[in-house]
Amino acid sequence: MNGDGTREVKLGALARVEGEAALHLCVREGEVTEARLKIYEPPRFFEAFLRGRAHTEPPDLTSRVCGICPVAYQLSACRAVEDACQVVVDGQLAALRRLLYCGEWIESQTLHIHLLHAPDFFGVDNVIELARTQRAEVERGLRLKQAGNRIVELLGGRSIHPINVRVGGFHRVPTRDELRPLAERLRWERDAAADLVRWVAGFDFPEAGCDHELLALAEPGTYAIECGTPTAMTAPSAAGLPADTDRALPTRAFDIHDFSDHVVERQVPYSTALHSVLDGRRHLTGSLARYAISGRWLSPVALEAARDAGLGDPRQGTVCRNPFRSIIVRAVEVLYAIDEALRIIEAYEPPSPPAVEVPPRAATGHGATEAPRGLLYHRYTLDARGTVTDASLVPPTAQNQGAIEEDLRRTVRGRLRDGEPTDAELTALCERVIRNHDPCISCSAHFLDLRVR
Amino acid sequence: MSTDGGRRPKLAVWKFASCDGCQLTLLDCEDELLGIAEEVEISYFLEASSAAGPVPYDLSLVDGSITTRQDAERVQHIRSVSRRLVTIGACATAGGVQALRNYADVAEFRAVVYAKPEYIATLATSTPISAHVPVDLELRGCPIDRGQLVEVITAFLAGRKPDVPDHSVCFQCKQRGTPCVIVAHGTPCLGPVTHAGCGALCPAYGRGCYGCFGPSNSINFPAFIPLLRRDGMDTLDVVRAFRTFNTAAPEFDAVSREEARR
Amino acid sequence: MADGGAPAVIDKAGLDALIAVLLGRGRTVIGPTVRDGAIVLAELSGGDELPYGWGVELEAGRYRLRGRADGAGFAHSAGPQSWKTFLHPPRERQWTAERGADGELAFSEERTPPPAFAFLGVRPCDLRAIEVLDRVLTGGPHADARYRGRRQRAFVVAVECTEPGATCFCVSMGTGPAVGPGYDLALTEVLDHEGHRFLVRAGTEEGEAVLAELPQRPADPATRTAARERVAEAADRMGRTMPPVDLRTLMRDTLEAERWNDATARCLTCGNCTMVCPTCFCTSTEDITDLTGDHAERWRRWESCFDLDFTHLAGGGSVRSSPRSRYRQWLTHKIGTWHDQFGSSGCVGCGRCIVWCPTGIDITEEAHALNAERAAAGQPR
Amino acid sequence: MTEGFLSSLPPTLRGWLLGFAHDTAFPGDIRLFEEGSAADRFWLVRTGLIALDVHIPGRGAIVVETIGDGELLGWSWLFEPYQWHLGALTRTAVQAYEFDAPQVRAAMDEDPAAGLALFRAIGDQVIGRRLRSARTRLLDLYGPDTSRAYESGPAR
Amino acid sequence: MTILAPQVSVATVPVPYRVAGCSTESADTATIALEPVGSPLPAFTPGQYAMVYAFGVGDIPLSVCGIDGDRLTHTVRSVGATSRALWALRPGTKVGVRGPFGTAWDLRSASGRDLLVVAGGIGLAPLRPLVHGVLAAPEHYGQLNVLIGARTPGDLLYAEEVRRWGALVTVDRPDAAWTGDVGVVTALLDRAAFDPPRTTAFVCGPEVMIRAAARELAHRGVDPGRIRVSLERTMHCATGHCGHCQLGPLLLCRDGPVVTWTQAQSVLSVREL
Repeated sequence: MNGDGTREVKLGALARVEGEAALHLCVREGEVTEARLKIYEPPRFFEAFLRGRAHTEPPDLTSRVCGICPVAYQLSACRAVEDACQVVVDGQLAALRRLLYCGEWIESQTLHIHLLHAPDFFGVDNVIELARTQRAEVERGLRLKQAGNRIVELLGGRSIHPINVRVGGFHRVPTRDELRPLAERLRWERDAAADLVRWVAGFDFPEAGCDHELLALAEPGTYAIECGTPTAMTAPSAAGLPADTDRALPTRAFDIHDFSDHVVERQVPYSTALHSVLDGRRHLTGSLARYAISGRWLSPVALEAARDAGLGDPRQGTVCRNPFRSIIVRAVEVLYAIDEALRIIEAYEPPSPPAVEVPPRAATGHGATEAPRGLLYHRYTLDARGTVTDASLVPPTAQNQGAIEEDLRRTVRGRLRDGEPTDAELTALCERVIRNHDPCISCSAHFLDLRVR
Repeated sequence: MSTDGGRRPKLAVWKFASCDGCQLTLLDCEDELLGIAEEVEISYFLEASSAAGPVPYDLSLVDGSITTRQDAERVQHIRSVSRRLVTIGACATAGGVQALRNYADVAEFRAVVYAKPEYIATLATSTPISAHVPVDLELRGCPIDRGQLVEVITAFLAGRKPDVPDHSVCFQCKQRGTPCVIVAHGTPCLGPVTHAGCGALCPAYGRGCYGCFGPSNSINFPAFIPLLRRDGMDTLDVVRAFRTFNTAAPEFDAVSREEARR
Repeated sequence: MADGGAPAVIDKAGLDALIAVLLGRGRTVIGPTVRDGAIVLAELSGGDELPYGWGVELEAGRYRLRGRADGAGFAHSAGPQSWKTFLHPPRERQWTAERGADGELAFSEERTPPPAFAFLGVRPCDLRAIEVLDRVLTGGPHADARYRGRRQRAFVVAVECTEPGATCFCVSMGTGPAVGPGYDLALTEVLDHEGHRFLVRAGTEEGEAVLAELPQRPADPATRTAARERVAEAADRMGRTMPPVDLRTLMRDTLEAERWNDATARCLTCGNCTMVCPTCFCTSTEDITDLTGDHAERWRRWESCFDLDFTHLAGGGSVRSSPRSRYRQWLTHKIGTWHDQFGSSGCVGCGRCIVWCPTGIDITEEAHALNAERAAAGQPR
Repeated sequence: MTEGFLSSLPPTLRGWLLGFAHDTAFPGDIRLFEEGSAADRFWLVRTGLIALDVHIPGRGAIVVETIGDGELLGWSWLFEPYQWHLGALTRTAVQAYEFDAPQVRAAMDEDPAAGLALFRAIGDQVIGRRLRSARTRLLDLYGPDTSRAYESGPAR
Repeated sequence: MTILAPQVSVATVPVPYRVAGCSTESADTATIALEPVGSPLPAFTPGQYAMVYAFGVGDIPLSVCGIDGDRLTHTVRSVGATSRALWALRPGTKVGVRGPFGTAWDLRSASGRDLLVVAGGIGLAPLRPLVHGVLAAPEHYGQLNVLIGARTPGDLLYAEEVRRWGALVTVDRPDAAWTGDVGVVTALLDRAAFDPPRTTAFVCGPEVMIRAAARELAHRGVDPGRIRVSLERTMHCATGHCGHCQLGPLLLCRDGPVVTWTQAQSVLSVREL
């Protein structure tokens, strides 16, 4: 407590998030005057050095933005380059991409659930401690995570920075025989994932809501992952509803080519990450947004699990706005991704050739996919020989920063109303609030929309 | 590795500028993770734990390159509290993909990415850990190989020299039984000049190696570069091929500069 | 070698039956098949997996599959692997050790039973290569028990060479194209107006027994003649030769030759030549432990004399630190000091090292150049 | 050439010796002889630098001394079994007088006075001087213990 | 083709031995005595070596420096991970041993002849059992001369024993207490009493020292075929199958480590062979 009655909570380095960030919170007379998620991850200048590279290179290069969700980067890059070159990758090649992405979802979401988020619900520091009391659940989680990695490894060669993705498709596609053992394993893991949903549904969740617009891709008939149209759901306050309402609200969609007209990034002095806003308003991407926008397209087994877990039925217009419960939505997405992977494998016919030609073209292309932690947008401008002359990457965490800071303010304010917390309590609470959104700091630290000058 | 009084050795994992992938590799050791935690005390690993144990650490794994003045100071501290320091991955070992800044004016880079570049404090270069402190072992790869990471940890526990060969990808490619993509398909492949460790993945998927493990210990560029040209790469392609994740490795740096002068 | 009785003729269906019979006898059948743009050796489950209608175009540093109008199944030269892959695998566990709570050590030799292979399509040069490996790995004071186990159980179906590649020189090395001893069954593929068929001879009792189970007819004179002629023609179509001198002496005389510098300028020291060579046998050991440190294993894996660390001395550096010394070691060993160590040449003239060298270094060209340099320098030193 | 071995010889002896010489030149990085090989030639270096080395497996060639302008390269040719004790590698381009050792030895036998004079000159100017300097260097090398760098034992 | 077929492949799979004793020789060198836990390995002959395995670390070739029934002694200098682990062993620890491997000094062929033993540094270790053999039956041999070079007085192995042998010892670098010879080991040859044509020499030490000593001995008239030297290259398998220890025509794990100077001379004269 400072002399002027201002109380500061500074957390030097956030644990159990991917990347380097700190928290800075100022409280004065029961009011939160400042809540900053301070990202000090050193900048890596991807957009600058993408200039001058060949149009075939962004998938491999941008993969290195993030070791947690490399597939998201590779596939957003592919989509953007293919968009510029007016090439459509569809059929079994598109299905394989979705399968690969399912692998990353399973891996990344189970990583977050078990290794990063769940310890918060048990009041322990890490998964090793968690395993002392929840050994079977942790082992199940690691096995699920491994199953996700196996998908990425089979299709991509390795789980981190896969080598098999290329603009136009793949370098090599698997045979049906190669996929068969994977399917056998996934059938087991589907049951494990259903158990996972039940496990996390039993956690103790604080009451909370979030008054942000929710932004996710939408693709009619399916739970959008590797493609779709950006779609935003109105924030509750705009509809005169409380932040924790579970009602679906009106949505609006916009063309991916107009993405940078809607989502605008700005720089803040305390962070190497750029903040972005949607049509001038705070927004949130990720599991809660996807579940709100695409939930009704979940497979029956995932829908049933969601309902049993208390998330309600998205087909009836129920959404989840409690960020603490995002762990349940993630678990449902794991189950869905396994189910979806099985569906794709069962319908698989090896495409030939493994990639379509993508001749370069002087144009600007846009691409977005649903990274595990939210919408990831890429834009490239190519010259006639395919050289990249301009690049822009908008990762989910950059978009979510404003929402995270607002959640911090809201939660801390609420907590202060219930009495004076200790610094340790407050710190732990803030960390939980941040981890609710699985921020990926590495992703967020190197971007800017060039038009902001 | 003997430790005082038979206690469990203490492991620390540190991060500098990187994508997190190499430290994530430790969490990707699903089969071994809980076992590792039983044999070593994971004393410092921010990505996985909010608890930090007391110094010194028996083994420090360092992910990422040095790009800021604060990080240059931090790595000195890490060295001073670590009995063994092993760098993990191309960033920590060769500056990583962000070392592409070494070829450009960073002020310009900063201006391209950030609207208010004055907020961003960064060094003009991205440098490997070994440019700042002595390093006991450098584990290659973008990302590192899970098997090699487990080998380093188990070898450390047994007091054994880790089996991390420095030869080229070709050795592993042949052991894997993949027909050479250069010979059989005329596909440009950096395998003959690239450090093994990945298990020769790319050729097994029908693509040429793109050098993510950096240079091997025995390279003959004058004989090798003409193969790339024969198989369709022009000067710019050759420069780009060596300017990726290990661009600041001295051998790759030199050959890319030489090619760029052509 | 049993004289094998009378030769017989089988057709493609007979070959299918051969695979079925071998599988029926519990054998793992390995033979040529098309994969990854090359004719590789892989486990076969039926005759339809054989590379019928596929040939290869070979040059130094270049290998291309090409279709063959005649539908031949064995008219391709040596591929990217050899039978060494199966007899002397790239990685193998030798033993495991456990340390008990009392500190006692228990070592257990690797005792998993070796697979019973049937090798289908062993070319004469490769049959000689297997013989060379036999001498190296079982002929000295210490036999490699694992190798011997696999070798003794292997059933060998040789196929005489009727289509040498541009990189072949088995005639120079005295290893082909006609098959020598050591096979259970030997086939000669014949394609002419009388159809696609194989002349078959048995070399062992098991070979005879297997042959007896196949649909066949006695060998007719025309087929015998055609088979003989095709092999004889093959001998005349060798793409390359070795210099007609004592190669062992040549290597001894030219250890300091200038030519080594020339070859080394082109050598990537990638080790590909050693890995594809059917007789290169070098290995390294790996000692691995588990996380508890109480379980240890000894593995060995293929290694190559081109690896800088191959001659790493404890507490020092590598004996053969220069690429020149490593290339010289490989070649002088292969065709020179192999005689001193194992009583024969280590080279069988299959040409794999020429084809699969990315820069196309040609063992025969190097030997000719060394010979020329020695001749130019006058008498052997 | 004004300095060095030749200038230490009386003019007549100098002329006598140079009568057996022929000019030769080598580029840099050329091995002139190997340890253990026959010492059948020797040189008077006019310009350039030659390294005398010993080959140690695993450590490569260790240079023990260098021979430069005006110096005599090689004396093993004077004594049986006429074998080099060290190897010699040119470090720079070298110009030298080259001598055929058996021819010079025969001439020394035929003209004992000249032979003795040459022998004395080599004994004093070359062998003696190098022995003295080698002993001085030993003092440097084996002087007070220089602390060994900490062997941290990196795996590779 | 004759093939040895032991029940257990003692050439490939280690046999457990117990460290029965260990003594410090110098700062980085120790001598360990090993006794079989169960069945012993076949008998070793002086000059031969064993592959000694430190659990979980690896194995290295170590010449026997003492043979007493089934008990083997080895002197090990700590230069790498495995030698460091063996050097640091304490009594009671178990190790694995394979062997015996390689050629022996073949003392019998020197019967009735003068013997010259020339050792440099740790090269004395494999020669020690040879000297023991001679001292046990002096009547079979002529004059025995043992010449030893050590880096410093503190590096001299088996100092007590060496004094009893009456060996000539020289050091490169004396300390204040050293009153003996200073210089290289070949300088001691002048003071050794041996008749070159009647002499068999046994030489072991750093390769440079072997080359110098053998060349000098040959020059003095010792038959190169009667100069036996022990050579060193990387050995992994010890069974002639891994290829690492090749030295020209020699497969040193099998054809060595002890070879005659006739064999060694030409291969040692080629750099990086």
